[in-house]
Amino acid sequence: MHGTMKRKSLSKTDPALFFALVTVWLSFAVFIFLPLIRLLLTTFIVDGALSFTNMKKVLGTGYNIRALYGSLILATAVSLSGTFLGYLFALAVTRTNLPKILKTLLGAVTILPLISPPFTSSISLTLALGPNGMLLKAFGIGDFSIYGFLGTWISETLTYFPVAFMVITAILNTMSATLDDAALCLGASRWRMFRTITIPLSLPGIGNSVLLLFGASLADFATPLILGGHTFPVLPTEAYLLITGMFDLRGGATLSFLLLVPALLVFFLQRMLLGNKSFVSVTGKNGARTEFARLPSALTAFIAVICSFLVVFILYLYAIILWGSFVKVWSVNNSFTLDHYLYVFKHGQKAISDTLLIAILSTVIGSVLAVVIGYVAQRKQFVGKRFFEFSSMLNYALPGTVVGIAYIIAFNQRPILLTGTLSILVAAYVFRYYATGIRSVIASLEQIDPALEEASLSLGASSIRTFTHVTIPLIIPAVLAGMRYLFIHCMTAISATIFLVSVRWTLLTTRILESMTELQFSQASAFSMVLIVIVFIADAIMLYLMKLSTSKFHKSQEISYEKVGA
Amino acid sequence: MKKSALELKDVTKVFQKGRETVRAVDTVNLLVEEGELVTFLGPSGCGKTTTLRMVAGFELPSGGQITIQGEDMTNTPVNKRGIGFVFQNYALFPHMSVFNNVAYGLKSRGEKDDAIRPKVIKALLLVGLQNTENRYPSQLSGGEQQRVALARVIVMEPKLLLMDEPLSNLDAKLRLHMRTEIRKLQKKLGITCLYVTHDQSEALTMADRIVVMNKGKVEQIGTPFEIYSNPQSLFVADFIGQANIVKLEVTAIDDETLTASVPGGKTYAAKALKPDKYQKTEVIYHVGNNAALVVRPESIQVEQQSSDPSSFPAQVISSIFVGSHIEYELRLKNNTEIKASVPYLSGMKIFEEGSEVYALFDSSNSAFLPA
Amino acid sequence: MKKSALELKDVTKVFQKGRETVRAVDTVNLLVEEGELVTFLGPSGCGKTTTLRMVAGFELPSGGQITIQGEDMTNTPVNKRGIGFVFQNYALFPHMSVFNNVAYGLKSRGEKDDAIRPKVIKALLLVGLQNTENRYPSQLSGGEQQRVALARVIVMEPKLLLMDEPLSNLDAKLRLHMRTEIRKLQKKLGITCLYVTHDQSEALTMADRIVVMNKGKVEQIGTPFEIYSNPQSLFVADFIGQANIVKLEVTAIDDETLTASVPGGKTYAAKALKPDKYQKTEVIYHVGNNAALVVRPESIQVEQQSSDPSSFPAQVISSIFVGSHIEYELRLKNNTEIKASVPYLSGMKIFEEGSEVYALFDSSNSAFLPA
Amino acid sequence: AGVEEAKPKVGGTLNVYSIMPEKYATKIFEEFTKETGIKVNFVRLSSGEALARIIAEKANPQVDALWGGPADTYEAGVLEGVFDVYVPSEAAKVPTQFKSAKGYWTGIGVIPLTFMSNAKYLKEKGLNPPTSWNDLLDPAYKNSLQMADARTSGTATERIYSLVKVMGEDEAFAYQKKLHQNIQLYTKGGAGGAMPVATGQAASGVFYIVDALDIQQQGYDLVISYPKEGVTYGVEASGIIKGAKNLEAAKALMDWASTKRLGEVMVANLINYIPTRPDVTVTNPALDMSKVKLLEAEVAWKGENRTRLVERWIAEVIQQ
Ligand SMILES: Nc1ncnc2c1ncn2[C@@H]1O[C@H](COP(=O)(O)OP(=O)(O)OP(=O)(O)O)[C@@H](O)[C@H]1O
Ligand SMILES: Nc1ncnc2c1ncn2[C@@H]1O[C@H](COP(=O)(O)OP(=O)(O)OP(=O)(O)O)[C@@H](O)[C@H]1O
Ligand SMILES: [Mg+2]
Ligand SMILES: [Mg+2]
Repeated sequence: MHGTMKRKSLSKTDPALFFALVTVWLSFAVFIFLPLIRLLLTTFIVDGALSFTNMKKVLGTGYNIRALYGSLILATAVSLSGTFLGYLFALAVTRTNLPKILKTLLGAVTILPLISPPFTSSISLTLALGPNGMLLKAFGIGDFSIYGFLGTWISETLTYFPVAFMVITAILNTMSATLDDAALCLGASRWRMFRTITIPLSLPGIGNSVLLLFGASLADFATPLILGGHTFPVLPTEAYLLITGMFDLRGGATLSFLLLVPALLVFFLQRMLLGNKSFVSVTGKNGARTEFARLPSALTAFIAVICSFLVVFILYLYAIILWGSFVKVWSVNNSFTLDHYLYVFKHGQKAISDTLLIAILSTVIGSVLAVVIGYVAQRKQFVGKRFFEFSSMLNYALPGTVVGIAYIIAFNQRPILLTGTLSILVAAYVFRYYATGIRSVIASLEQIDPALEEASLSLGASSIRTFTHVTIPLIIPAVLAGMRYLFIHCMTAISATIFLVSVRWTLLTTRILESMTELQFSQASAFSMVLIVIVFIADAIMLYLMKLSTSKFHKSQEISYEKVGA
Repeated sequence: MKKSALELKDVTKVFQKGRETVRAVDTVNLLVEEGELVTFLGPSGCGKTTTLRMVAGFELPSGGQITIQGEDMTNTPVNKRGIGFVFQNYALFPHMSVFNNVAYGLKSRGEKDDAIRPKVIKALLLVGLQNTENRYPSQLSGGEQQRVALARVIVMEPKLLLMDEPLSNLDAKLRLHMRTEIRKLQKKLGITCLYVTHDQSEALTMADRIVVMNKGKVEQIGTPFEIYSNPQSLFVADFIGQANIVKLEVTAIDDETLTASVPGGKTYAAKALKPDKYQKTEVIYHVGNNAALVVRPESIQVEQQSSDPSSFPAQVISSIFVGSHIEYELRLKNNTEIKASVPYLSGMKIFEEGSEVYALFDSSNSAFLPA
Repeated sequence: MKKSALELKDVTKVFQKGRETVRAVDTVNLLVEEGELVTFLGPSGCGKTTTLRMVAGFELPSGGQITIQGEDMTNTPVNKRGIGFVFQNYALFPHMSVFNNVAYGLKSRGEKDDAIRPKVIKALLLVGLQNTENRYPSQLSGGEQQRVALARVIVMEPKLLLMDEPLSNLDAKLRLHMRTEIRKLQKKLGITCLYVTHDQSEALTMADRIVVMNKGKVEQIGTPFEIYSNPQSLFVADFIGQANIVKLEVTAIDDETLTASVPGGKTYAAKALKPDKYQKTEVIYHVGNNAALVVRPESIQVEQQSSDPSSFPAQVISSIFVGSHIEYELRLKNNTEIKASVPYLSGMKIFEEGSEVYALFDSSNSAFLPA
Repeated sequence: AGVEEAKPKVGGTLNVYSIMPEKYATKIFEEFTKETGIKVNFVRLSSGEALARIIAEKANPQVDALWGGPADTYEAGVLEGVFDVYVPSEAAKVPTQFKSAKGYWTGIGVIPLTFMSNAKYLKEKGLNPPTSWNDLLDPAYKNSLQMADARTSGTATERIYSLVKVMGEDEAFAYQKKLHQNIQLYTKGGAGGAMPVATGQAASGVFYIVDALDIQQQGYDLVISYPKEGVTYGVEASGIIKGAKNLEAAKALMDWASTKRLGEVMVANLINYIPTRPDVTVTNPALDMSKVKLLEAEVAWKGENRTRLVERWIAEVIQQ
């Protein structure tokens, strides 16, 4: 007998968790910390010595402080307005008795803004609401400047509310309807029920959506670049300008690191507000299957008005792009032509196939990682859990340009030589955009009673089997939301990849950007339309596959009693 | 005359799932008076919860009509019905503390915080849950959760209270206590009450009337005494208080009494019941045919020797001592197995497995029903 | 000698929530032999579920040690312990049909589909759920869900079976049936079983041994007979089978018998118990002090007149007829309220509220405990 | 034809970052490949992005050459040590102001600044096309000029150089502060304002001739005019990255770029740069600089003053 106390090691008690943690930490080390540390070193080590002169320099200018405030204000505004709109749309889809076809349409229109790269929608937005904009003219509104906070805010809200929509829809769908019954039965009005039951129970979705939108807006440099103008500076744009305009990588990186502070703050704020409440409404003791209670009529009307307005507006913006893709020269020669599409298919083929390949790879890898990370972070107890969770979000909260540059610096040397390869693009996408997947998985898990997993374990299922057969099917809407988002972003994102595309791998969005730079609005429109169509097809396939896999899971068993001699 | 608080007319609920159809509730008729407590008894899955859910308005009947307080309720929203519902699965709000769960209804009603606090505390005290108001449902034991569900509804003092097995997860002592408390409150406030329970003694002690359901249909409605001592069907007889059913050949029929031959014994006479569902003029017993003798285990004495000609010779299959009683399983000569529950008096002889004994049926507590 | 299947040593569980600390389970010690069925009885919230959850490994004890089959279980993952757990709240997989719920464990174990099907059907038949395999849990009634939860575990034939109120939502008949089925299966397969129930008759009839818990602590462990007839504390006496506790002044102490004065009567003698927790040499009864007389309602006879000097004069507070019995509430001269349950024999007189009567305690079924 | 004979086909591949728009670069490289057998893989990036990447990739260069883009980008790169010295075979025939003194880069085209205005807009407001820098200060242009942002765009720095050359530095900034009142938006790219001007969102702007001509040639109703005070011009350059993996091929490109052939290709393909080789005949009258007052601004001077001028611009113009 040994005198030592028996210490339980994770590798023994939960080998699957141990394995998952080791794998994920390793991947964090390589794809998140290594680039960041390399960039930090580049930023703060000057001539072999630690130096904060950069810090002093960039913070010394009042303009950058204004940019910090700008970023905070914008991110706050966008996260609130985007979540609000996303919530309304999610309610429309989950809590109203709209015909199914309309709901599908609503869902489809909603992801439009997410699909197009920011600059295309920004362009059509300026055509509509910019100086001499078509909509402004149509309504006779004169002095309205879209450039500045307002335009940036509108455009980012439009771009990011679909994220909120997806995350929140997943939550609203899994909530237990018996609680609605209980509230009504206790005499609550529909309003009160909505206020005290529906909203609080969707808090995990709301909280995570706010977190996601805050991060997204914080890191977005493209929209403010086009719409912010000089009156409304924000940090990522300033960082981008410093790096690409002033060739001041250190200054730019310093500014970007500044962004981590608010991101961290919001992350912990969100944890604090939601952390110790229980939202479990999916338990293994089922109430009768029941419908969700209807929303108050006034709210339904409000939702209907806002949603229709927004849908029409979005459709209008994309109609401009659609139209642009079919006319010879935008607003000069409006005769119909397919030239731009021919051009796209002739010169854009490689970009399309490259993008698709990268997107599919990233979606698969990213979704698996997101689900694992989300699950581990929500369900398991281990040392450094908060740090783990926050680490996973780091790349998301940093401006893409900075991540892109960090990747080049980190992966352009042995032992990890990745520049110019497919892997670097996939890694950049995965570790940047799987955040939505992680957050929606976490939000979803908060609703589900851990007893279901305990039941599975006690029935002898391994933790992996429990995960695949019990957990995943229960959170599939959230996983799906994450996958769709990841896929769409892989198809459309640009900020990080502008530094990562190479002579061998090129992307559709860089082609669109290029068309814009070359003043080929029509070509850019055609590219955008093709992109939209591809995403819709892929989205449909994903939905179909998901249905297939879950229905196989649910396939009913035909039983004959005679056979068993009953 | 008391007003009718609730009326169910031919209420039916059919669940459709693909090809499968489940008739969960089948043409149920019921009239409940104001202030009455009606318990629902019946095997698992017989449609009790579904009936309650339809009354509450969570479920739309597939057929029939439900009238509350004289008004057709079909168009009244759930929250305007003044109904209290204790859910079988509790349906506690997971994001609210115990206090807020219980206060929820009062707040909805717009009561002041000052007025709410003492009421909530009182309700929690009533269910024995002082000092838990700051906990969340996930931090409570099963029985504690159930009590919160109860308190949440009781605090509202609703006019119509629907309770779906509200005490199933409580220990016997607490259950007894809660029973009396519920009954007291209900009587004091004149609450009309539908009460689903699986505990027969609960049903028998609490109810003004009992509804016995089976496979979606009502088998019998009556006072506890009626149900217990005057079962209208073999199902009820068997289900309530576990009657023994012994099929015997009828040898004589006389007005209200029926005589049948005892296997291995002589004859046995007991009153012959005529369930309501039979027409007045219908002849339901025939000499030479079988009739079912219904007798409760407590109405059977087990003796070593008996001179009583109407006693049933039997063999002991098993005997279990359960504190206050001895539970016998006996096999009659016609192979019918019956149970007897004999109060244990100290020093009493407990017959062992295999002993040959005589079972004496208490004829005033036994009756014939059509077989 | 039988092997020990499960051993709890000083097992403790403390829940911490902010400033509040809940000692849910407090230094529990228990040794369960292989094939034994041990029931846990205790008031709601006394720590039964928590204890079971720790044995299953869902919860880590805050202190103490749990040994299964002679092995320290700390390092064994839940799914490798070969346990079955019936959850108090079922924990059915909402996304799986009944069939898949029940088949889940077998599939996890890697059994062939051909082998799984008959087993699942057999298990469903056992719990009386034929023809529901294609339904989803939300399409089942409460009791049906509970039976699925039971079938899901039974089909696995685990070595150690933990059941948390597995029959609480079933009707009396079905419950009785399930009891015997569980017991049969458990005996046949030699399954070791921890069984939480609130139904005392369930505990008394099924258990090899009973653990009575209160506020996280074990009050007494013993066979049903021991627990019932030899309660080691007033709590147990009161909790199990609802004993009456009458505090009387001790007038004489004699070896194992104690005599006390009866208010309004003479004296009463009964055996004096000495709970294990007291030291052998400790004197626990004193002449002139109070001792608590414990007597079960069934051991009390109620008579109009009594010449027995040790009978207790009393007044009837209430009398309820519950089919086979009459339940009396009586007030003794020292204002103690007691309950008497008198078997009803036809023609028996039922005393009305306010009647002055005599209560005769069966001295062989009553005993003194330290007050 | 003599060129082809002089340089035998080299073959192999060449990786390039092109700052020159893709549609131009494609045509030029096609021709180059035809003549040398060297396959060119390239990615188009904006000047800032290209340089940032080249610097970040310094340890292990991913490309061999940088193609196009303003000469001052190259000067900035030289300071970071990312370019290699290479003097192409016919470099002697390129005027000295169009190439690096130390041989780090060689000019391939020249592009003067110009004003471009929306004709319809001018007509509606009754304005004449601006012919002086001061015309742009007209309140009629209030909130309707789009110009490039000095922090990202070479076009914008060129504008500042022009102004400094025209009116001296302090005057130039005083002017820009006034001009700022009329600015609707500073665009990220040099050509960013072209489309808005073309579609009538904005009235006018200052662009490189290459962008102005490009959009005009698409058919938009635009007026191109020059300020009488004069403009400076940008030099589009090319250079070899230090550590190039296909050094020979890169040298071949540089050599080819310094010949007359490149100029001819540009002229033939309507690529609106003025070739650096004076001996190439330009056919487009818009590229005829004889009536335009071109101001000299040395690349070295630009390189030395760029950061300072941009920072001053940020401090005094943007943040006012
Ligand atoms: N997560 C928790 N946090 C705080 N207290 C808890 C938590 N879980 C349980 N408790 C408390 O621990 C005590 C024991 O709970 P447990 O569930 O074991 O009771 P139980 O004996 O199963 O009761 P019941 O018969 O009502 O199911 C209860 O008082 C309960 O409120
Ligand atoms: N949504 C549904 N779809 C199909 N069948 C259903 C559905 N809900 C209930 N049922 C069936 O209807 C019948 C009645 O269910 P109900 O819940 O009313 O039973 P119950 O009497 O409350 O039973 P228990 O005592 O077990 O709670 C059951 O057989 C159940 O399986
Ligand atoms: Mg039910
Ligand atoms: Mg429990």
